[in-house]
Parts: sequence; C-alpha cells; structure tokens
Amino acid sequence: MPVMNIIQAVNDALRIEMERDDRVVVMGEDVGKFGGVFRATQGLYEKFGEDRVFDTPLSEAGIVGTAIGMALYGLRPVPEIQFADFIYPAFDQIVSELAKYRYRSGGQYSCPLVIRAPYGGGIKGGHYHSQSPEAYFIHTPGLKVVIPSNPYDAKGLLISAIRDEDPVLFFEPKRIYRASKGEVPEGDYATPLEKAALVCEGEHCTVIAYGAMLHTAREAVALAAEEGIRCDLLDLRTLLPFDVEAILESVKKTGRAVVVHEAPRTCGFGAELSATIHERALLHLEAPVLRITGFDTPFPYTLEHDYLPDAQRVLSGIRKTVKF
Amino acid sequence: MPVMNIIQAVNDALRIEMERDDRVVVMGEDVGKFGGVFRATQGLYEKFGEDRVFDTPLSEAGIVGTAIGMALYGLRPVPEIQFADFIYPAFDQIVSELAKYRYRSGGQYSCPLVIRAPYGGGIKGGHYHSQSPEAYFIHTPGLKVVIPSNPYDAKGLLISAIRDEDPVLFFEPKRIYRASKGEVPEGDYATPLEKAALVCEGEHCTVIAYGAMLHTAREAVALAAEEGIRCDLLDLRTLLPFDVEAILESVKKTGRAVVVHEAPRTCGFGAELSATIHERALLHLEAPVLRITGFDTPFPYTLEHDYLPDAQRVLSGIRKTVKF
Amino acid sequence: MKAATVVEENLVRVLGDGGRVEKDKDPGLSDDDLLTLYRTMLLTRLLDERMVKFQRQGRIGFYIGSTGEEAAIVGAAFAMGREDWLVPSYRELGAAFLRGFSLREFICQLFGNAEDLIKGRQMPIHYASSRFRVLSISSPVGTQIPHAVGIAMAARIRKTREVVLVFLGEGATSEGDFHTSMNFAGVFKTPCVFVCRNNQWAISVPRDKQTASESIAIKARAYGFEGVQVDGNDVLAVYATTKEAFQKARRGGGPTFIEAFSYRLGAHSTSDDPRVYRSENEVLDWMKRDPLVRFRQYLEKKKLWDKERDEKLTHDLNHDILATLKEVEKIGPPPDQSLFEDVFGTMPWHLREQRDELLQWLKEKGDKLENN
Amino acid sequence: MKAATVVEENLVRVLGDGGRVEKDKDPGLSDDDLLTLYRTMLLTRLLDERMVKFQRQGRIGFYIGSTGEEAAIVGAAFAMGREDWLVPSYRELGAAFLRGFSLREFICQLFGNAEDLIKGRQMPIHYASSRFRVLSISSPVGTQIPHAVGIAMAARIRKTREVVLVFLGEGATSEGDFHTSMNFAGVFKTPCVFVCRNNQWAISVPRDKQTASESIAIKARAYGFEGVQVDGNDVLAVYATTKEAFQKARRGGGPTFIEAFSYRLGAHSTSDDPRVYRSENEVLDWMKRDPLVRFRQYLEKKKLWDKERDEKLTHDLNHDILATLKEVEKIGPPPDQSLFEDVFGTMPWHLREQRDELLQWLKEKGDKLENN
Ligand SMILES: Cc1ncc(C[n+]2csc(CCOP(=O)(O)OP(=O)(O)O)c2C)c(N)n1
Ligand SMILES: Cc1ncc(C[n+]2csc(CCOP(=O)(O)OP(=O)(O)O)c2C)c(N)n1
Ligand SMILES: [Mg+2]
Ligand SMILES: [Mg+2]
Repeated sequence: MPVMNIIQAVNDALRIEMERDDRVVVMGEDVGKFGGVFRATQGLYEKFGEDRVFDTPLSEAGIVGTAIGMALYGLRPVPEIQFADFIYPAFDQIVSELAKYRYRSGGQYSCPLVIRAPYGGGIKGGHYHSQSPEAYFIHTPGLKVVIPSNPYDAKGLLISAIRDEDPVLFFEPKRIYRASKGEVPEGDYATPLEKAALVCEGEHCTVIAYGAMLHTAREAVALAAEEGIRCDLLDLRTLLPFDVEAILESVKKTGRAVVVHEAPRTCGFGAELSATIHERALLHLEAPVLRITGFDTPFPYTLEHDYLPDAQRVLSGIRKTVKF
Repeated sequence: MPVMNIIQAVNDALRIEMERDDRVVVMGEDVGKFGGVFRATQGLYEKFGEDRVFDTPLSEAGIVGTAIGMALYGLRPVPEIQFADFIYPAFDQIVSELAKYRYRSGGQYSCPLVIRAPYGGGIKGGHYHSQSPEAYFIHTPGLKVVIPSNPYDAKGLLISAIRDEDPVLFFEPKRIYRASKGEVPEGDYATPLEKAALVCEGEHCTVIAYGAMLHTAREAVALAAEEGIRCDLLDLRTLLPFDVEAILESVKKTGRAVVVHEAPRTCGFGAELSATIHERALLHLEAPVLRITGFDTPFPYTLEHDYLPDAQRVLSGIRKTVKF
Repeated sequence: MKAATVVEENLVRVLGDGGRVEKDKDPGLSDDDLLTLYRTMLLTRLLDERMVKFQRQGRIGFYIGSTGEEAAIVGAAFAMGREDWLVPSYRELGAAFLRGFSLREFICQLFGNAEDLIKGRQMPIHYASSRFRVLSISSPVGTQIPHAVGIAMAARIRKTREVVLVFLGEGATSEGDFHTSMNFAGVFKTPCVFVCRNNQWAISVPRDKQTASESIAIKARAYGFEGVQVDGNDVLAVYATTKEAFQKARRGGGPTFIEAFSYRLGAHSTSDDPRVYRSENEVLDWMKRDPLVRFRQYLEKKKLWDKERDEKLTHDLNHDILATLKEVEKIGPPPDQSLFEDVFGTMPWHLREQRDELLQWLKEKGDKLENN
Repeated sequence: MKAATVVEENLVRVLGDGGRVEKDKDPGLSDDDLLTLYRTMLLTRLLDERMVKFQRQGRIGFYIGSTGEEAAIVGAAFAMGREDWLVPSYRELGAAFLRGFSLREFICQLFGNAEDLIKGRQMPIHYASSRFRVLSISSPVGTQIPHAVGIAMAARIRKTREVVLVFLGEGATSEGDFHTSMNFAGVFKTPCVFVCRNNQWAISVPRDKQTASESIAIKARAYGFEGVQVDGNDVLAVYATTKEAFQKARRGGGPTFIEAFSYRLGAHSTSDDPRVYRSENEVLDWMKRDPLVRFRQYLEKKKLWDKERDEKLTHDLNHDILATLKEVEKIGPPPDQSLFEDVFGTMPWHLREQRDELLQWLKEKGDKLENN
C-alpha cells in the first residue's frame, strides 16, 4: 500500500470520485491550474479540464451559492474554502440555504455537496488562518460535519461525503496535512460517516478528540499510560451526527471522560458532548466530563502555544478526572 | 409609573440614550421615517433627524460593517437587523471584525455598538422569521449577548448595552413584544449586564430560561407548584458573560436544573449551561441537567406548536428531573 | 423622498397609449398566447384581492401580492421553455402558474396543510415545485440569485440548452449575493437571465435611497454584460426583451440583466401599511399605468377581448379560487412526526429520538386532556 | 490566461518615458515632497528584499511585500492630511510610514514581541496604529471597506473635514463587502476615496477571471459615482488623482473610486510561488515599467537625484533596517497572561478563570521541567 499524507489522500479521493462520477466538480479560489494553496487539487485541472476544475472569483458566498445551484441541478460540487476562517462570508448561504433546502422544499430538492476547508491552528497563522468553526455548523440543522485525523480516514471519509445525499462540511486538519502519514489503499473505498474509531483501549478514562487534536490526545494518553492510567481514545471523525453509542459505551465502561478540541470552550462542541454524556450516563460517572479546549479569545499569534491544548494539558485533565 | 410593552420600552431606551449622548445613532432597514417594521424606532427620526436615525440600503453586511466604522470613529451606533434570521449576511463582519477588533489591535481600537434584532418563534413566521441564533454569538469570543424578557429589563438592559464599552448583540423577544407589559420607570436607569434575575424561589429544582421562554418556564413553574414542586426560576438576561454564580448558587441548593430555550438543542446554549453546571456542581446534583429546547430541525410553519417548548413540556422536564 | 428615477429615453416599450402598439416591436404572439398572458395576469390580480381579505379574516397567516407588477412577471416567464428553470424571489406567482404550478397546489401551500408540496414547512407564498423546475422560495432577500447562476453554470458544464430565469427586487441589488452572482455570471458567461422588478420600493425604502446609480440596469456593466431597462408595465415589451435574452443565452451569448421598471401598487405584504411612507398621489399616478388595463386595451383594440368576456373570465376565476379555497380549507395539517423528516435524506439517531420524544409528550398531553 | 486588460486611452498618466513629464498635469510638488515620496517607496522596496530573506531564514514567520506597487500606495497616501483616516488592506506599508508609523513599530509587529503595539496578536503585516489613524489590518479580503465607509459616514454626520482613504486589491472587488460599501458610499455621499490596486493577480487568479467588466474603474458607475483609471506605476499621476478626489470629498462632493493599474512584481506572499501560474515574460515586461525607476528618472532629470545619492540612501536605509532588526530581535514575547486581555475592555469571570487555569498549567509544566 502506498504511504500518503493527508493532502495526498484528499487529492486521491477527489481524483477517484471525479473518475467514477462525472457529476463531481471541484471549484474555489486558486484550485485550478495552481492546484490549491495547499496543493489539495493538484493535477485535477490537467486531468479533468477546466469545466470540472475551476477557479472562481474571490467570493466565498459566490462559491457556496453557485455550488448550491449546481447541486440543485444534479451535479456534485466539491467547493474549497481556502481557509475555514474565510467561510463566514458564505455563512448565510450555508445556514439559510444549503442547510434548509431539502426541508423547506418538502424533500423536493436536495443539495448534496461537500465544502472542503482546512481548519485549525498550530501553523502560526494568527486570527485568520487558525480557526476551528465546527460548532457553528453542528448547531445548524441540516448539515453534516466531518473532520478526519489521518490520511486513511481523510480519503475514505471524503469519498463517503461526496457520495452522501446531504451537504457535508469537511474540515481538514491543516496542521498535520503533511505531518500525518500512513498507508492508504489505492483505489476506491468508503469509510462510513457517523462512526467513531476507537483508537486505543483502557478502562480508566475516555478521551474524545478529532482532527489534529487526536494526535495531541494520543500523546497524552501515552503519557498517562506511563503513569498507569489507561484510556479509551475515541476519534469522532463525524461530529454531526456524532456516534453517541460509541461514546456512551466507552464512558459507561470507564466512568470518566475528557473532551479535547481547539475551538473556544464556551458553546463549543465539547459543551454538547459534555451535556450529552451527563444526560445519558450520569449514574455511571465518577467525575464530571472535563473539557480541554482553546480559550475564549480570538486565536492569537505569538502565544499560540499557550492557546492550543498540548499533551501536557490534556494529561493534566486526564489526571484530574481520574483523581476526582 | 407608566405601563409599557417591550417595544415601547426599547423605544424609550433609544430615545433616552440619544438625548443623553449625541454619539448614539440608529440605523437599519426601514427604521427611519417608517419607524421600524415593529415600530421600535417610531418617532426617533422626527425627533433626532435624518443624520442620527436613518434608513440604509438593503444589506445587513453593510449595516454592521459601516456601523463598525462609525464605532471606530467614536460614535455609538445602534443598528437594527430587521429579524435575527437576517443577521447571517453580516456574520462575517460580526465574527471576523466586530468581535476581534479590540483584541487584534492590541486594545488600540474598540467597537462599542449594539446590534438590535427581534428573535424567536411563536408568530407563525416559519423558517426565516422565528430563529434564535444566540449560540453562534455566545461561541464567538469578543461579543456580549443580552436577551430581555420584560419591558423593565428591555429598557434597563438596552441602556446598559449602549453604554457598554464592547459590542453587544441585543436580541428582543418579538413574540412578546406587545404581550409582555409592565411598569417601567420614566427616564434614565441602567440594569446591570452579566446579572441574572431570580424570578421566583423554590428548593426542588432550578429552571433557567431567558427571553420569551422565560414566560413559558414561569407557567411551567406555576403548574409544578400546584403539584408541590417548588422551583427557583432564573432569568439569565445576559447570556454572555452569563451569571455563573447565580446559577451555581441555585443549583447547589436545589440539586437539579432544567434549561429552556427555543433554539435547536445540539450545540445550543443549553449545552453550555449543562456542561458548566455538571463541571462545577456534579457532587450537588441529584439528577442530570435537562434541556427542554427547540428540535434539531429548521424552524417549521404549520407545526410550530410542536416545535416550540410549551409549559407542559417544561413541566414534564421538571417532573422528570425531580423524579430522577 | 422621490421614488422613481428613470432614464426614460432608454426604456424599451411596445404598448403605447390606448392600446396602440409600436408595430416593429410587436413580438407577434398568437391570439392564444396573448390570452394566456392576460388570463394569468388577471388570475394573480384576483388572488391578491381575495387573499388579502382572507388574511384579514385570519383564514391564512400571511400574503404577498404582485398587483401592479403582473406584466413584468408574466411577460418575462412567458419567454421560458419547458426545460428552463425558474428561480423566483417571492412575488412571481404568475410565473409559477405559467410553469404549470396549479391553483390548488398554491392554495395548499398557503394553508401549509397535509397536501402542501412543502409539507407546511414555510410561510405562505414560499412554494416550490421540482416537477416544474420552480426553485424553493426563501425569505432572505437575494439568496436565490447565486443558485440561479449555479444552475446556469451547471447547464453550461453539461452543454445543455437550458436557460435560467431569476427574479429579484431592486432592493435585492444591495445585497452581497446580487453582486457575487452577477460577477460569476459575467466571468462564466452563464445562460442566465436576470429580471429585476424595480417596483420603486423596498418596504418603506424608496429606490433613490437604495442606490445612487442612474438606473438599475446600468449595474450590469460592472460585470461586463448587457443591462436593459424595459417598461415593466408593458407585458409585450417585457416578453420581447426577455425572449431576446433567452435566445442570446441559448446561443452561448451569456447573461442579460433586465430592469423591469414598474411599481408596487399594493402593500409590501399583509404585514405592511404603505400609507405611512408614501403618498396616495404617487400611487394614483401609477394606477393610471396599470399593466392589466394597458394590456386589455391592446386586446380590445385587436378585437380579442371585450367587457363581457372580461366579466365572464373574472367571474370564472373568482369561482375557481373560492371553490379551491373551500376544498382546501378542509384538509388537515401534516402529521406531527413529519416535523423531523427531510432535515436529512435519512433520519439520523438524534432526530429519531427527538421525534419519539415529541410523540411521547403529545401522548401525555392527550392523555391529560382526556382525563380532564 | 491574459492578465492585463486596460482601456489605455482613459489611463491618467503624468510621468512619460525617460523621466519626461506631462507639464500641464504635473501636480507641482516641492522638492522635499518629491524626495519624501521617493524615500518611502525605496524603503518599502528594500524592506521587501530584506524580509523575504529573513522569512526564508525562519527569523520571521511570514511577509507580504508591495514591490511594483509602491507608486500606487505611496502616491495615494501622500494626498492625506493629518486628520484623515487610512484603511489599509495588507500591502500598503508605505502609506502607513507616511502617516508616521515607525520602522521600529513595524518590525516589532513582525516579531509579535512585547513591544508590538498589537501585543503579538496577529501575523506579521497586520499592524494597527490608532495614534496615526491607521486602522487594524485584517486577513479576510475586503472586510475593511465598509469600515472606511462607516468612518466617512460618521465624519459626515459630525460635519468634520475628515476624509477616509481605503485600499483594496482588484480581487477584493469580487467580495460582497466591496459591493455593499460602494453602494452605501454612493447613497450617503461619504467623504471616502477608494484606491483599488489592480495588480492583475489575486494569488493565482488573473484579472480576467476575476471579473468580466471592461475595467475595474467602471464598477463605480453601478453606485452612481466617479471611477477613474490611473497609471498605478506613475507616482505623480496617482498623487494628483487622489489629491483631486480628496478635495472633492472635502467639498462635500462625495466618494471617488480610483483604479491604480499596476502589477505585483513579487510573489503574493512568502507562502506563494508565482512561477506555477504566470510567465516569466509577463513579469519581465512589467519590470520595465518599475515605478521606482520611472520616478527616479524623473528626479534625475530634475537634477534632484543621482546615482551617488541613490547609493547612499539605499545604504542608509538598509543600515536602519538591519540596526532596527538587531535591536528588536532581542525583545521577548508578550507575557502569557496578555492572551486574555482586550477580548473585552474589562475581563469577565470566564476569562479570568481561564487565565488562572493557563498560569497554573504553565507552572506545573515549569515545575516538571525543573524537576527533570
Ligand atoms: C436578508 C433580508 N433582509 C431583510 C429582509 C426583510 N425584507 C423583506 S422584503 C424586503 C424588501 C425587498 O425589497 P425589493 O428587493 O425591492 O423587493 P420587493 O419587495 O419590492 O418586491 C425586506 C427588507 C429579508 N427578507 N431578508
Ligand atoms: C475572505 C478571504 N478569502 C480568501 C482569502 C485568501 N486570500 C488572501 S489574499 C487573496 C488574493 C487577494 O487578491 P487582491 O484582492 O487582488 O489583492 P492582492 O493580493 O493582489 O494585493 C486571497 C484569495 C482571504 N484572505 N480572505
Ligand atoms: Mg422593490
Ligand atoms: Mg490583486
């Protein structure tokens, strides 16, 4: 099996889906001849031509808005937003239109499309090249939200997302775009949406993470193991609808949970996970669910290392939870 | 003391602040001569003239974006968004600019302005005249979020919001714009932000609500009292920063909490309240914090009565929590 | 507050005073076609009258009419072929009727009942019909425009002959979505025809406070394609201009922007009272240019129409409306569990749970009511 | 992929070939002023060279230069008065320097260190200076434009003489914020001057794929005010045109839109490699129109400048840059707890808690490191 990084896996998934289904088109700023500022669409323009891989004018609202039209028509657009931080000009089209189109037309229309966007910090990107906006979309009925943490999943989940009947926000962990490498099968395979992966097992505590933070959490779990604390580590992969069964099964076993994400804490996805776990497993819990997250500040530049959860911080959360 | 409804109280607050401070300007769609589609700005155009009360072209991004400029200049704009559902075209300006301006300029600039918008369901407004978007803004560092539930608070909180040094999202419960009436002092008074109000007291359960749902919750609390279940009822008023002390004090007393809001459940503000309470008061809890909320669907039309929490539903939540 | 700016000399016009017509510009429609146009315009006019009353009586929740703008709406949509796509704002019922959307389907939507094609999900007037390629109406102003351009981009990619007709108000030209859509249309040379109903008002905001541009049509130049200003109260002029734009689009000539210069004679919607913000005189002035009257005079001059036929058609249409209303009023609401359908194609666990939660609550409530 | 479209005959130009000048258009600046212009242009040019190297060495994280566009930037900003407001995009360092922003302040920002005016909060190049009325730079393209219009609206409301100068790229004209800002500016007749640096590229997307309009300047007509296309590599033409626009604005004549026709000679930023998307020949062609060279020829012809003086100034500026860098590199980062400041004017409870949480963690970490 070839070894790929996440960018290559994303590129491979796009190529495979475009070969399989001529309704799939790729669009966005700099995705054509240039191949994307992160190179995720490299080679597609040459292979599939400018009708199916094209640069757009500089307008995220236009990218998503016209992609909606294409999906209504019957195509399967895969628009790229250059950075997740720049998705907000398209927020109205996503929240008011994309998310609601099937529902408000009584199921007469649907908008199967995948918005790809690199998200997250750790690349010294400051305010606007670092954000993790997943909670906004998880809170919006009608959208699915997927975040892979490794090349294998990146490819398999992106293929599933493109084949899905509904709109998917597909956020890619740009911090580990190249650093995360692994074996990726050639050709076509689909990793099912809505299923978490149990990355490692242990009986003392459940650690829940996704995307780039999965790696931070894994480091922390390894450190905890050195101290004799053994953890279940769940990689959520699909954030909405999230895999409540996998979560509850693990938490009922361990009686403890730590949730990790980069986004600001207040009203972040960790709040939902915490609420859900407490609601459904209170009597199994030995400690409150703990959130290790980004702080409630805009994403900083110089103090990025203070802002982002690191393994030590997750470890200290695990310790605190286990000692509670 | 005169009796006012919420619209009149808002109008009174605007008038008083405009009289007191000539930097305060009111802007938005149809707010000028017409006095606003809900009449909240009625009479202001005549009193303060078209320089300080003006209609804008039909662009929410333009309204908020230029209001930011005015605030940077030193004015105190109070832009109106005609319905909270139409705030999304301005989402980028709010989230990327308004919320971050003080922080990213190292405190050199600030944006004191108040965005007013009627929110919430119950008026047969369907998808786009019913939404409760508070969670998006609570999750965005740099914004304050305020929702009054009665005329007295509407006036006092709006006055405080206009005097605040930071941007405030001020969502008004349009369902009870006219139905909620009460005595409102004439002239100038400020209700402090960041403080909840304890509406009634009881030892069995804490019910937390805000805006229009406060009234639903109050009804439910009254019904519960008939069954011998006595509740603390907290009107949050400011959602960010919320009054964690008042919440914890009550929950530690009752050992139980029910949170009520109209917005969709997943990743709604109820999730944050639930997570916060569990994190800080787990050992005091006799039952998991329960969320009674809108469902995770777009806001419907015909089945609005099914969607919106009513007193029966809140009551059944209180019962369930108390019996847990 | 002056509402109407117009570069009069550029206005495309076919129908003159008293039913006269500029011969060389007459699009030469068949008698049947002419009568279809008139019938559709009259139908929406009568619906407007009836539904405003109905709303006042509390029998429907809300209504938006098109009185005064029928020519712009019906004239433009008449240029469409079966394979084309209609992307309405919220004031183009006549266009939907021309596509085949039925009165009954429309009225079911007003009631949001169990037979409503959109399952009672949206306010009155927010219909959708995939069968007739009528997109789903959305309240937010301007959000439909990029969808139209996207469909046209798709048609170009798939190399079909489909053309998209999108409607918007002059107020909508202020939104970012208008700009971005027009720009994409220009860059990708999409087969898309924009018809902007400049009815001089966006609720209480007059045209001159909406934009300082000399006309609305000129905005198209910022995107590198043609903008035309047409007399929006002249159904033949609107039809001819739109037809030409469609032909150009089908030839691969790209988009056209049409400003239909007209006037909203009624209130913005049943929630509005225009007397607060505009003068009765302005309205009376525009009533003189009523597009229905102008067209009827033309038909009469052509001997296709007379008072008697008009009275009979009015009577028949009113009868249809009332009969349909009567029938439709009996239909119940959609079932409670339908609240959770169509959020996704397949219902995920959390919505299944919430559905069961609701049904359980409703059962409790029902039991309680029974016990009382 | 053709990048440059221009309606050549309309291009405002003052500097001809070989330092010649169109006499009647010469704005007649004093010798001091001319040298200030040149000095500022040269300073940013030298900084570009130095900082790209610095970034490659990993000593700063990121850089964006303005090589090739100095005339458009410095020429426009030179029209400003003390009381005016500068609203930059991210490529107008020369303009900030003219406002009084110092080299040291700038370099502290590049490092995001403890003396950085914005406390290390943003990436390099995202400076702000309230003292000099330079707004805070933001990465999202186009978001600054409505702020400029808002400030101008405020100035009009307060009846002052302030004028706002806002910069944007031609790519930014595609965003909704551009549209809405231009429209507000037209409707409210705000004292705002828009300078659009049309440098032919938005990262890899050429001007012709950005918009189909015949020029960028013509877009102003959609908003009812004047759009002018000026040779952006001609510092005197840019200055003269902007000065006129400022005078008009101060007279109450409203906004002006200026398209400065130019070219980005360097990469988009240090993250970019333009060889992937554009030809070397195109770049070489534009190098012949280097705005610094053109202006120097003029100064030489005027006997204000010569090779010797140029070498000395280059040497001095380079020395300043290096000396400042050396000094500034020693300054440490802002304190950890500053992470939580300025989110709000007064720190609320949850941020105080989170601050304490961080400091506690850092202490734990430090203790651990000490123990190891
Ligand atoms: C994004 C958004 N903002 C505000 C509104 C409220 N609103 C509904 S219609 C309307 C005026 C629309 O004017 P125009 O585009 O001219 O269309 P017309 O109603 O005149 O046909 C406004 C402001 C809305 N529906 N959507
Ligand atoms: C909203 C948004 N979308 C995308 C980007 C990524 N991006 C940064 S600069 C740029 C191109 C800008 O081009 P232009 O406006 O012509 O300015 P120039 O860089 O040429 O000076 C893009 C696409 C961004 N910063 N913000
Ligand atoms: Mg209108
Ligand atoms: Mg450019």
